[in-house]
Amino acid sequence: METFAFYLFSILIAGLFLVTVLSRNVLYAMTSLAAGMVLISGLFFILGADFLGVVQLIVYVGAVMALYAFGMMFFDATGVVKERNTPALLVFLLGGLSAVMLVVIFAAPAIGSHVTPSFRTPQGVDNPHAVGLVLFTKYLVPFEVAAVMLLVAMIAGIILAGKKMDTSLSKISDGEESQAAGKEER
Amino acid sequence: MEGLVYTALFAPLAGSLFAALFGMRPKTLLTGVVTSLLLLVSFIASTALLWHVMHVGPVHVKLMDWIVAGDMSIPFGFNVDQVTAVMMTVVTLVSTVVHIYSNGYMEHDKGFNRFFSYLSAFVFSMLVLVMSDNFLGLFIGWEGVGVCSWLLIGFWYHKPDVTRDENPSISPSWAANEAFIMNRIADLGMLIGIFLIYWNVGSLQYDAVFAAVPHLSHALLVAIGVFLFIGAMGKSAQFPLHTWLADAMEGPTPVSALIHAATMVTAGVYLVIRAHPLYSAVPGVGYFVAVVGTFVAIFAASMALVNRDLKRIIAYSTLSQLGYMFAAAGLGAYWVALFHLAAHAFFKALLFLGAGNVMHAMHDELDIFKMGGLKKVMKWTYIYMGVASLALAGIWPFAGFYSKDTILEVAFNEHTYGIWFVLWLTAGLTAFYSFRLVFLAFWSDERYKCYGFHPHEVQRYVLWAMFPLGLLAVIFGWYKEEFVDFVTGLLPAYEVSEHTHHMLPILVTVTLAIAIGGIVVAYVMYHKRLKRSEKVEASLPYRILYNQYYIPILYEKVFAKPYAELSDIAWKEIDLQVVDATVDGIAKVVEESGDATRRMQSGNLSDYLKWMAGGAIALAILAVIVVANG
Amino acid sequence: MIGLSHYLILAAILFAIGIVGVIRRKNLLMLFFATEIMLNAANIAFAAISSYTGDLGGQMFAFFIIAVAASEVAVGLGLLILIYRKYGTLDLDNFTMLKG
Amino acid sequence: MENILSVLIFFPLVAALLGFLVKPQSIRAYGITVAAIEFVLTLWLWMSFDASDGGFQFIEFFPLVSSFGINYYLGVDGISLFIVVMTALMTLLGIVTLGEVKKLKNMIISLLFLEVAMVGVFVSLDAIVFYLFWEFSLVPMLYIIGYWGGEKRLYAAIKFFLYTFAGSLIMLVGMLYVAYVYHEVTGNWSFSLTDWYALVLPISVQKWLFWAFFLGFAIKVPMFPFHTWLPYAHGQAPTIGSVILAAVLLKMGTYGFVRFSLPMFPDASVAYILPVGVIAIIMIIYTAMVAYAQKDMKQVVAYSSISHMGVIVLGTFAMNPEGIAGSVFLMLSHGIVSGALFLLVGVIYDRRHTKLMSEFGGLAAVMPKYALIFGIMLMASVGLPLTIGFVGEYLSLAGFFKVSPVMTALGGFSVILGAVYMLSLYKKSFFGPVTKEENKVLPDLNGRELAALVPLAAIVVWLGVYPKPVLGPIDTSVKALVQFMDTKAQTPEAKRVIHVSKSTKEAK
Amino acid sequence: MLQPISVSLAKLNLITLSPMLVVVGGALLILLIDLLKKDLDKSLYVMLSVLVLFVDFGATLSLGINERGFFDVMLEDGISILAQLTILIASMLFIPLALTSKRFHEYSYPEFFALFLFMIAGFQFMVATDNLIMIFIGLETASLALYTLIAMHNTPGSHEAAIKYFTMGAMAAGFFVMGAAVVYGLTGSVELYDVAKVFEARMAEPGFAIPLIGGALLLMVAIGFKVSLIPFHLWTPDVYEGASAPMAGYMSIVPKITMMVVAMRVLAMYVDMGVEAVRWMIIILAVVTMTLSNMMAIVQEDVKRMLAYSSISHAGFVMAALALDTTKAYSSIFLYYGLFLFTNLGAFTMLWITRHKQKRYHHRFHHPYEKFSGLIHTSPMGAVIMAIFMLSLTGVPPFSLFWGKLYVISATVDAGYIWLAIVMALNSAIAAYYYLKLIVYMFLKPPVPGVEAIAANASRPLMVIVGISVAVTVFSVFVMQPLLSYINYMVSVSGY
Repeated sequence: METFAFYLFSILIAGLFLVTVLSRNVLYAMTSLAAGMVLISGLFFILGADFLGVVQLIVYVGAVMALYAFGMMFFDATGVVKERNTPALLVFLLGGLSAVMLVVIFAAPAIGSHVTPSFRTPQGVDNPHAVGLVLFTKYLVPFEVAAVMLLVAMIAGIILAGKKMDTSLSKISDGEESQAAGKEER
Repeated sequence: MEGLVYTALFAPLAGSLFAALFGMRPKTLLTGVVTSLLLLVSFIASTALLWHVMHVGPVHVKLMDWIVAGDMSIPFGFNVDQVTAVMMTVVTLVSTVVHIYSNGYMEHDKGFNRFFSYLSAFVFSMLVLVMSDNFLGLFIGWEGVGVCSWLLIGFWYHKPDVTRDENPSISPSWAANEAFIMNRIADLGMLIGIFLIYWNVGSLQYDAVFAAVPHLSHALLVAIGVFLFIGAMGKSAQFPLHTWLADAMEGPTPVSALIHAATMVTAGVYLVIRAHPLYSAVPGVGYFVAVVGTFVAIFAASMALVNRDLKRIIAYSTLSQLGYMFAAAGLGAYWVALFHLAAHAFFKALLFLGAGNVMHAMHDELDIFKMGGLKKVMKWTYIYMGVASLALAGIWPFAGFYSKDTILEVAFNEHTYGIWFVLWLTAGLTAFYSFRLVFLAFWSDERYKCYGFHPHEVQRYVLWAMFPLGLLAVIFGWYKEEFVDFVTGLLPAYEVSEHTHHMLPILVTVTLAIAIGGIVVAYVMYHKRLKRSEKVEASLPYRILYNQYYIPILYEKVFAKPYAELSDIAWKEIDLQVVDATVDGIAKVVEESGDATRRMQSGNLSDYLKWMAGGAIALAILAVIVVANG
Repeated sequence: MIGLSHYLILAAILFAIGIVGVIRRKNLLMLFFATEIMLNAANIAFAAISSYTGDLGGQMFAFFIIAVAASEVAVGLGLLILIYRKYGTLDLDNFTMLKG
Repeated sequence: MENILSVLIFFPLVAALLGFLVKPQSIRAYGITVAAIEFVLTLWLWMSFDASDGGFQFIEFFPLVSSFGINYYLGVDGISLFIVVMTALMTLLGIVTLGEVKKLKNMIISLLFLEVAMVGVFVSLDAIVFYLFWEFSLVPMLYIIGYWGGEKRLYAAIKFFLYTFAGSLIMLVGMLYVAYVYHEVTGNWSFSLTDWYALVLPISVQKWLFWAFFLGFAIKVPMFPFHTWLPYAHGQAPTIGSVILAAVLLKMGTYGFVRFSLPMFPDASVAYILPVGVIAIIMIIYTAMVAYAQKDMKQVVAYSSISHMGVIVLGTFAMNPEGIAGSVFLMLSHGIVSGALFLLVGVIYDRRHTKLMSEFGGLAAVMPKYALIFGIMLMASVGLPLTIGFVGEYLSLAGFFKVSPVMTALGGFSVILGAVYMLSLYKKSFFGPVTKEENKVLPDLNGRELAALVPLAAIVVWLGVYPKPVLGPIDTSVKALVQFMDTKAQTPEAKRVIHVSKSTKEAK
Repeated sequence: MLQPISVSLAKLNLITLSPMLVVVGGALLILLIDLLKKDLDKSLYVMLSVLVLFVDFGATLSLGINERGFFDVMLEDGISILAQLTILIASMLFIPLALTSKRFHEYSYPEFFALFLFMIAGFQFMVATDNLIMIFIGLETASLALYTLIAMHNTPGSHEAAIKYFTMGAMAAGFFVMGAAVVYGLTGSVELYDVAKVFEARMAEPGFAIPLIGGALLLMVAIGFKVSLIPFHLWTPDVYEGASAPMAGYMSIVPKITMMVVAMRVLAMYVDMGVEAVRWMIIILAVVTMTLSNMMAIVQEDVKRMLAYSSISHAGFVMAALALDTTKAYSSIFLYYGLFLFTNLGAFTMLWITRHKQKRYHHRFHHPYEKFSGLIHTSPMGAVIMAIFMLSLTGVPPFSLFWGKLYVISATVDAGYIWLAIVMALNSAIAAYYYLKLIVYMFLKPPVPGVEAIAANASRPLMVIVGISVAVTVFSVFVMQPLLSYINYMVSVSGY
């Protein structure tokens, strides 16, 4: 069962992501990305990382995809985008070689074997509990820093998307440099 | 005695510096007078020293240390022994005469003051050369006379370069440079000789060196002897470094008399005489010296046979006589060489000064074909030159007879009959060309009139100044015995063998015969009028002799020109095209690599991302390589 | 039974797909999709290792990666909006002023 | 005054900084005064120098970076003393002769900075401090060449800077390696030369270090084939730049050989006599030929510098007191003579704005004083006895003769070829008729030029006749150096070649 | 069943967090002030930021060395403190560059200063830990803030720069986490002290080398991106050009020293264990970086862009020290960056002072070489000061960077990599060319006719900053001894 689910999910995820990276249509790309994310959360559930699965669903499918969707609408990019894509040969050469490299690295049997866990998953405790336990002790500081990071991201988003960026003080001449005020160069 | 030594040595220097003070001013008679007087002082001091050496013994003084480094300690030390005393006396005497003579000769020259400054400086250098008590001190004088000679040959530096056909010496400045550079070539040899001495003896003092001669290996002595002789060859213009001497006649005639006849050119002979303990130890080298000398004697005489240039003829004769001296010195008869040196100084200086008178009269015309019959207007000059020529030709009882004859005896005595024969033959040639000159200039038809010259005799005091030389040219030979007694205090006495002694009357007769024969031929050919034969002048031997065996042209073609071309190649083809271009090439490669690599910075983000992925792959490949190579 | 390697290879392949997307896309929005794929690939790897070794650290890492991804999206979209408003395009071929 | 060396370094430095505040119209007087005071100070240094002591004197020691062994460590011995004096002298005379140039103030200040660096190089006994001054000297020189130079001044200036900079960086690596070895052996860091001297390095290490240092020094000297920056630098530099460059900066290279290579790597130095000697001979002969081919007076003098530096290198590698003392003396004499020659070329350039020999001819008649002084310098340059040029050249060649007679004979071509190009220069410019109309009215040397040139001519003759006051202290120090090298040498070859003078042996 | 967890506050060692808390608090304070009162002048925020950083500096100084805190996530060892001090000094000196006489867009936001402080907090977290998660979070916090700060300059160039930096940063983040995944998979831990132990133990296992090196490789891509090693450097010149001069100067120091510390923790671990492949990867990257970037710098037409390549080259130079695995080498990194800080600060401040709003000299560049032509005539002091910075960058003694170079090369020589030392030396010589180019323009070329005052953006604070830079650059030799012994001490107590 698990095997079947894995392969199904794997193939689906890979396929969907391939659509994401190859499709010319933004909508398809985004949809398949979202679908892939959902399926990944499925993988997480299979792996017993329930908390992670949920977070994946909420954050990715919920927040991230919603953001992208808004962005897409803003960019008026619902249809097919025209791209002057890189020659396929180069892309697949680089992609293929990196795939080979990564697979060689990750397929090493040494990974995950003979490993003593530093935070052993406690027996008889469900995953969110266990995660919470570690997150709010050991990883409290990173957690708080992540909060700062999100704050930074928020401020950044607000500033960058804000109206105030429309005119650039860096280009408006002040005082003695009064000519050619505020002309955009591009 | 020390005072005398320094007086003799530094009086000319003082004169030179005094004259130099006025060097850039218009003519001041004072300079001529003062330098001449100081030279006279020097001459008197030298004579006193000669007397002192004769009756008391050699003098040795040390002024101060010069170069002291490592084990090398070179002082300014001066040694007046028999040889030096003779040299000093000869040098100062001729110099004094020439100085006084120059007062008249240079009367109208713009560089009058300068001339005396140089001339006195030369005398000082020459005195350093002969008085020094070590080889490096000798080298100071050696180079010093070289520079003074350079200055004086190029005295009329303003003359432009002309073609070799117009003037074989091209220009005074050219001749000066040629002389200096030729001498430098020889000086390198001399320096090497000095180095050899230093590193094997540990000192350059004559006494130390000669004391060490018995302890040195034969090969080393040969090397030292040869290298020192190379130095001597330059100064004394021995073949193949002889070409500069004839060209040096571009200088004012008093200079030719003093430097290029009487004194400087004999420095090489002096060196061999001075280093006689060394040359005595290696007779092979001595023989080589003699052979070179003999060769030069006839070689130079042959060139004098056909030349038309008054001074050049005398210059070749000087060369030839230097050959005689080397022959004598090389064969071990050092005192004979010195004797001939002194005698030659007197009569040759006289000859040159006479030639100067002629030039003066002829407005610097030197072509003897354009003269003739001058004895009418220049009686005294004619007499002087006649006497000098007789001495040069070796006619009894003039000075040249005694000295030259002795050389021939020595050659005979050493059983080097080849040398004897050549020298004997040369004696004939000498007589011929000397009197060819005399007859063409003073007898025969008055050709100068066609060219519009108005010759006249020179000032009275100039003629008087020449008198001591004229006197000595006649009587110096009579004091041979005294001379021998004196110098053999230092130099080895040379005794001819019994057999030679018996042969003497015959030898003398034979020698006199050929000399007189030469004069007679000249008389027959030239005493009436100048006879020129187109055919003879067009013949190959004549042209070879007239063009100095084509040696100057050869030198120019083989050395000077290729050197200039090679230098040009070294600069333009190698230095700029190879060495510098390599450096610039590296810089260019770097810069072009910059231009090439900056293309990866295409500005396109997509490319950047590709590079990043590619970079990761490249790193992986690198890792594989490193791991594979262990 | 599925081995850990299976998951890891999946992660590797997904990452490679992400790389392909990143180097292929010229539209910045779609390029950002591909970066999400890359981060997700890592998430799978962490979750899988975590699960197979019984260690929670991996899940922590994955959790933080998700947070980072979210933040990146926020900043990234902000940037995209900015440049879209200014220049009306998201095609990165149009942003090649800075080069050399 | 115990700390006179610091005064010598910092006086011009402070003066240069204060110079910024001096008004341009008075800057010449300021410059001359400062340089004169500095020169007087160096004379004082000479007077208070103990000539009988071969070691370092006036030592100053002050830790800078003690944990890394970098110290402000100064001292002079007979070898460096006179180069310092010469540096101050040439700077003074250079400033005296400065014509009307643009931005005179900047020039004076640059020169004072340059003087700091030059004096610093020769008095520092710490490798890093030495390197500091060594590199810093490039900067003012860059400015001088690049701003006041001729047509291609930028190219010349950059080439000069980069070339020497590259070489000295390799040398720096070598220095760091020596320090590392010192640290390995003793456990302490030190860049003090006196500490390094005590270090006996393995032969193989010596060998590569020798080349590392060699590269730095050889480019500075400059030795063939690293010499091509020099003609450009000289050709483009203003007169003062050439004077300083030829007189002092080039000496840094040969001084480096004496100060670093010989005592630190005696075995390697001996082992590489052949290649170095061959390079030196190439320098002597080849560069003399190139000099002969030049059309530009200044280039002749520039190439002649390279040729003479070849003799200095030969003397340095003679490995006996005669040769090394000779080479040190030759450094001084070449500094004075070539400096004077560049000044002289500058004189004519000021008047005619050309340096091509074909433009002149017959100058001896028009400018007799000029011709006289030029002639004296020319004779000194070709090494006439009783001029300063002879003593060093003779001793250098004599010293090297002990090592290799054949190579000395080849090196001796310097005597001949030097005469060839110098005399042909003199003939082309000074002899013959005055061909150019504008040359007929050239004024002779003026008071300022005479003020600079006459003392130089006097020195040329004085030290040629009586070199003892200078040669004596040099000899003492060099003897000590050779003695030291002999003690330190390991290979039998080195023991054989290094020749300690008898007097030293007896003293022992 | 879950056990209750009891954690003693003392054991948490909260003091280790204090520097970051200060700076985060300061950022929040700025945001708060902005909320309460709009339109306050930027000078207030600048000074507030400096004060906050000053307090932060004090807090960092007062930290005990080699203390861990908060479940061992925080690690305040010597190198961490050193790096934080460097970061703080740099930040304190760069932030006053906001006080220009001209207005620039970014400084009109109070948030700019908040973001700036958050960024510093991110950097501090990054260095004050050996936990890969923490490093990652800190890195992203700082980076996201940095991207925004660049974009806030609000010129076409800065937008493009931000986009490029951001996108490549995202990709690099992907590599980082993949690498971390490998490391985690091999050891079951993301804490480097643990990781090192497990690696030591498992080194001999067959087949271990591939993932071991592979992980390092992936991490190296991310590190290489941040410290701008070729070929991961491509963002650098563009971003430097697009960003404002203070930002560019800041980027040439702070993110790099931060990432260097990470590299010391991560890559040096491999080198220390004797993984030759990693050592060689570092060396080759370093050599390629310094060489190629030098060559590219030679052909630049813009001073700022040239300085971008120059800082790439310097990064490569320092990176080489990382492969040596000696205390001296690690110390040299800090020494180098400490000295580089002042020189680059000065150089970029000079550029900033000469900044006009319009591109007057070139259609694309703000600071083409021509702009500085003949500066010695129009502004002698400026020319001399700029020349001092250029000479320092060249490595001409006695200016500061010479000592840095000296020490790095010395470390290289000590470690036996003489060829590498020679490559470094030759590269310094090549580099001299382009620094010299500016000097040539300033001193040796005539001024462009009709040029107006070049110091368009000058103000007193900027002058002060330049003054400080000059003072340190010139007199660095006198602080070398204390600096060196402090750095040496700090590095060696950290066990490097």
